[in-house]
Amino acid sequence: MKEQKVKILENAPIAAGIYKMRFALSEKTDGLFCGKFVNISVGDGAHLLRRPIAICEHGEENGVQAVTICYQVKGAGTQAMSRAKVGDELACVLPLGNGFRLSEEQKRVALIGGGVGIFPMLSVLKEYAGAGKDFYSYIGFRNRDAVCMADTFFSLSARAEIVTDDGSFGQKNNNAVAAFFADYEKARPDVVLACGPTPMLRALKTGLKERGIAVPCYVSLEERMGCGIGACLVCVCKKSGKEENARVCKDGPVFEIGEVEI
Amino acid sequence: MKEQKVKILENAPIAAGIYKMRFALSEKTDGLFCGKFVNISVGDGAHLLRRPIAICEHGEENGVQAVTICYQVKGAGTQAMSRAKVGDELACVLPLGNGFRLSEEQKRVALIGGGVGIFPMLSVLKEYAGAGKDFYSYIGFRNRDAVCMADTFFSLSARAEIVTDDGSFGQKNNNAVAAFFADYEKARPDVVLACGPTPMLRALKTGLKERGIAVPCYVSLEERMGCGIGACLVCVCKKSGKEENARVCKDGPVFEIGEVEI
Amino acid sequence: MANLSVNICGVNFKNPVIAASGTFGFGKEFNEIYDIGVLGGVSTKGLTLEPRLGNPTPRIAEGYGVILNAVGLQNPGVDVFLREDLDFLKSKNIAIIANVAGRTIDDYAGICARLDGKVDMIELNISCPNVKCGGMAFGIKPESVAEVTRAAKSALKKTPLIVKLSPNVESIAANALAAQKGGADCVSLINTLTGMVVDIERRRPLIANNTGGVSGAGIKPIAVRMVWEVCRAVDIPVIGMGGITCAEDAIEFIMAGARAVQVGTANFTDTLAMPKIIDGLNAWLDRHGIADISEICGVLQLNG
Amino acid sequence: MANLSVNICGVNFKNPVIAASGTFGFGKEFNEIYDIGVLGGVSTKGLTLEPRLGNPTPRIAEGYGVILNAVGLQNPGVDVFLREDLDFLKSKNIAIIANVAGRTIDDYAGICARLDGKVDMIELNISCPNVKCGGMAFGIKPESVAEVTRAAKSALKKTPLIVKLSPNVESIAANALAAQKGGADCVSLINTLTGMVVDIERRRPLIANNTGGVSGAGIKPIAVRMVWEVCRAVDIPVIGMGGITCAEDAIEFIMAGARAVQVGTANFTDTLAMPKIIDGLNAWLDRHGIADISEICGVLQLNG
Ligand SMILES: Cc1cc2nc3c(=O)[nH]c(=O)nc-3n(C[C@H](O)[C@H](O)[C@H](O)COP(=O)(O)OP(=O)(O)OC[C@H]3O[C@@H](n4cnc5c(N)ncnc54)[C@H](O)[C@@H]3O)c2cc1C
Ligand SMILES: Cc1cc2nc3c(=O)[nH]c(=O)nc-3n(C[C@H](O)[C@H](O)[C@H](O)COP(=O)(O)OP(=O)(O)OC[C@H]3O[C@@H](n4cnc5c(N)ncnc54)[C@H](O)[C@@H]3O)c2cc1C
Ligand SMILES: Cc1cc2nc3c(=O)[nH]c(=O)nc-3n(C[C@H](O)[C@H](O)[C@H](O)COP(=O)(O)O)c2cc1C
Ligand SMILES: Cc1cc2nc3c(=O)[nH]c(=O)nc-3n(C[C@H](O)[C@H](O)[C@H](O)COP(=O)(O)O)c2cc1C
Ligand code: FES
Ligand code: FES
Repeated sequence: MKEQKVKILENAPIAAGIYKMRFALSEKTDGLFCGKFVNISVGDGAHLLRRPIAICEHGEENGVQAVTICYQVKGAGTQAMSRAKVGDELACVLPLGNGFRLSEEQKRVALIGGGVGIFPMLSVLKEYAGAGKDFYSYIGFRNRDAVCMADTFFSLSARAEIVTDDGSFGQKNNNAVAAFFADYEKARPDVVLACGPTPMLRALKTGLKERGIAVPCYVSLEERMGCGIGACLVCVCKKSGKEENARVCKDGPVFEIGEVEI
Repeated sequence: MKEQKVKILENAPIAAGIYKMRFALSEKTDGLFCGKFVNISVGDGAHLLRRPIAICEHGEENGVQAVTICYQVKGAGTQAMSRAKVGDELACVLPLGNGFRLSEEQKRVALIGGGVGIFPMLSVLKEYAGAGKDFYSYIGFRNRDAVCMADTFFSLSARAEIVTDDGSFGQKNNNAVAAFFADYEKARPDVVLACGPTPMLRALKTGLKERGIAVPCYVSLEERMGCGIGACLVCVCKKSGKEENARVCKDGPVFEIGEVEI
Repeated sequence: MANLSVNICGVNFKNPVIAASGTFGFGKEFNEIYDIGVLGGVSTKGLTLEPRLGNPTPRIAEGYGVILNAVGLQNPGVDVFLREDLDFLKSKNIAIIANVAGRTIDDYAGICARLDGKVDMIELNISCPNVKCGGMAFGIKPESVAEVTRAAKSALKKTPLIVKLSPNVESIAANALAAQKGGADCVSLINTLTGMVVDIERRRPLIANNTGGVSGAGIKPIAVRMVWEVCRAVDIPVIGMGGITCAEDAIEFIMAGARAVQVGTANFTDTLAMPKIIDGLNAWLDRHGIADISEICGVLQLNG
Repeated sequence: MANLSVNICGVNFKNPVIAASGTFGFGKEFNEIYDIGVLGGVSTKGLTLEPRLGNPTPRIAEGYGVILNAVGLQNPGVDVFLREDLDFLKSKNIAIIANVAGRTIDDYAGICARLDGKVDMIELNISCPNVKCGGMAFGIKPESVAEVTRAAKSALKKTPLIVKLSPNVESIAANALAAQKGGADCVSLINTLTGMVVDIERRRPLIANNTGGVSGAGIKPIAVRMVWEVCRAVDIPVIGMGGITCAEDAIEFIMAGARAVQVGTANFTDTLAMPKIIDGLNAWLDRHGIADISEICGVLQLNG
């Protein structure tokens, strides 16, 4: 992980309230991987805390490393980020966290994403594209206006389902977890990866338990952060059945679903 | 005076550490005049106070009012201003203060400017260009690198002298006030206008007194400001011989040299 | 359009947004920028019995997201105010709060007597050095808070009394309670926190007075916490302030229990801050389907 | 290259820049970003006798130019620290300050006894609620500051004692004096100011703990003022902190009289903040032709 200035190459809306930002790194950086995140300065003087955003895509262009993030404009910080211009520099620490790792044997991979949780799922698709995996994607949005990147999910997945809370796109009145379970017998995944709002992850945990499904399942969690690198103990979650905390920024953000309280 | 967003048309260095910024007003604004100032937001979140900067030039371009200011990068606020880009918007209140007014009878006008104090002098030249005045300009800079706008002073003045503290340009080891007095008999001004560091204004006041020169003399003062519009009593100076203060932002910044303590 | 009006001690404010003392003069200058008749009220620059010249300059400095000031109560004196400035404020049909200060208990009583019945409310600035108490401000110890409040109150027959609390204390709630016991009809808070900025080139404090009062956006979390503590401690109405720059900030104070808010430093950063806050309150309430601002006063629930 | 080293109570700091407690863990994580051996010292996360889980989340919120935290002293306990973390810090050849906290006087004495002789200095965090004193922190009243200091000091045979002062008090200078009288070898300040941020949509405080400690750039003028007051009041060395983000900020504290400084929140905003401050101190001193940082310690002159 490195502290560095990154230079914005692209920063524009891709759906209602969702921006895509691509930036060039200024230093050679190892360890970029799906499921990891960056901790990015919002670039106005008033906000001292950085915003943690998942790496959505990473690659090299003409010898320059570039990272793409997609973020929802939620509060003042992401608002300031959305005003940054191409050519502006932002301070950033990256890559952070543990990321999603697939073993050789995990061939059939279910991806469940809700809201901004779809971007870490996208990062898995991009990371393992061409690695001989079969992806089954279940992706939920609030409504039709929020839908984005659907094409990518369709083109990189063996099967992809898009649902919206209000049924304005895809299956009516459905959600990504329900879509996943409905499809479970067909997909028969070797591993399940998920990211999304806490209620969604809870429904997934309960659903797996109720159905007695023992497939390995990894989820990416969100917590408000201070340092972002594991030093300040601001971003913790409880380990299941232990009197111990885990740090979302350093021990996570990806945890085995049974390992932590959600 | 109006609170408004102004849009930057130009913002680039014109000498060592000196920037020229030109911006378009968003609302029709009356009363722009030489010697008045604008109170401009520096455009980063950390600095709550605006910076008072003299109007250096004002005019209309294709029906849009534009104002030019020239500022020295001194501290954090002017540094932030120097980073603003063409197209950026800054919040601004303008026009503020009383300004330099010349009467019909005041034909021969001496202008004495030191450091950033040259810009209000420049504003007088621009305002009254073509009004049948004869200007005698005595303009001081720190050194050769700091010299700027010399051409304008030469072309709009009947006579202009540029001096530098270190003699690297113009007359060696001289200063604007000394140059003015050395030239006094030739210039015989009807009125003297001055702006610059406090020691310069003090030397002018003492010099006039010592020489028994009774010519009307107006100086523009600087004080740290809060509101910039006369409400907070932050920016005061003492009135000479009275138990009373004047507000630099509202009663000034231009005062008759005998009226206030310098 | 929600109902924004609030009533505090029988005084009607057409909305809960009041200009904070010392940042708004007596209203004339801001009225050149917008019609100050849109405001809920104005708290005047601190008035004293005699005219005061205030501190030497520089009187202001800047921190990160905050400012410091040490104007030192420059004002024309209460009589000039009554003669030259009050009528203008009255013509604006807004609640007029006279902010007052003194060096002695008698000063406070005297100035209150002079203003009684002539303004809508009186706000006692008790952060000024108390000459009898070794220069420690009246506002530090609960005992002297109660004492100066009692003296002011006994000089007032008609006008309700606000005591403005200093944050530079052990317990602002204890001082609020002391003001209530001393007879205050209302408390307002917070006044500025004491701070210093060093000019490291000159090796001196930047402000001529050495220390100054810290205000502005950066102090808001401290102010909200104090307002919440005070609202839990007293029964009289509370007016909150400290770092408010937008409607959402004002709502934090109101949810914490403040009946109205004052806005100070934000007037410097944006001379239109207050009209924008009023519009923002209206918009926020409409968006949330709330018909009356009083419905959100004190609704804050604690976690856990 | 000026001499940046300072000696505090016999402990050598290669420069006056110390990581502030709670923002730097035990140094391992920041060492992945830069070699923390460049620092003057590290103050550890607050240690308690037993492991602690701390508060529920969210533990952090943001204001304008400031942050609030309520971590609640999560830590593995002093024994785990000694066993698993101390050696790494020792290998870095920097001054190690163990920041400690307790619920009772006995806690403080016990943990000091356990650390005596094993670290370079001990820093007493006395902002924690005092169970015997109705939940009011040890750090509020001068009497309890003196008492807890005495207890800690008497448990220490070898390691010098720093008492870390809370700013949420009537007079921080009086508390510093009480610490000195209680036997403190050094004081450090300021700890965080208490604040609250309201989530107006949920109508609840944003931080699970309701209130949190305010730190970061915006509090610097308050911290500088307090450090200056304390330096005038006590004879023991003072370590200053609160909102430092750059070398110039550190110099303000040093001119006001601080022998060294700690840097907390700035580590979040820029993980390289401390090495940059050290470089900046060097550059500033060189530019001003000053050979030794001690030449500017306490040089502040008052105006007027
Ligand atoms: C590991 C990780 C990866 C993330 N990836 C993405 C992503 O790819 N795209 C995306 O849109 N969002 C992502 N988020 C959520 C994102 O961090 C928040 O939406 C964002 O910080 C909100 O900032 P704000 O200024 O808009 O909101 P504000 O509410 O103004 O933020 C105030 C403070 O709270 C923190 N905060 C607020 N919401 C969250 C949250 N949900 N999680 C963590 N901190 C929060 C902010 O970081 C900031 O410190 C991720 C969060 C985590 C922890
Ligand atoms: C009426 C008037 C007209 C001016 N016109 C010009 C001009 O045309 N060009 C130009 O370069 N400068 C001008 N100045 C000075 C200019 O305002 C300051 O140089 C500038 O505010 C410094 O800001 P900073 O952020 O760089 O410095 P900092 O020292 O970081 O500023 C900190 C605070 O002090 C105030 N301050 C610092 N120096 C001064 C000063 N000399 N006068 C008033 N406030 C100050 C700032 O406004 C700010 O509030 C003028 C000042 C006044 C009062
Ligand atoms: C320049 C200035 C002058 C002030 N003068 C007074 C005053 O005369 N009387 C008073 O009670 N408070 C005075 N205050 C304090 C404000 O009224 C208010 O309590 C404080 O600034 C906090 O609010 P804010 O953060 O919105 O500015 C002054 C504040 C400033 C910035
Ligand atoms: C996340 C966080 C945790 C902290 N934990 C402790 C602690 O355990 N013990 C302590 O004495 N101070 C603690 N502090 C206070 C800091 O050490 C420091 O006193 C304060 O943050 C002011 O400095 P700053 O503005 O540079 O952050 C903590 C501060 C933060 C931000
Ligand atoms: S944010 Fe500091 S430990 Fe996770
Ligand atoms: S700056 Fe407020 S009166 Fe001049």
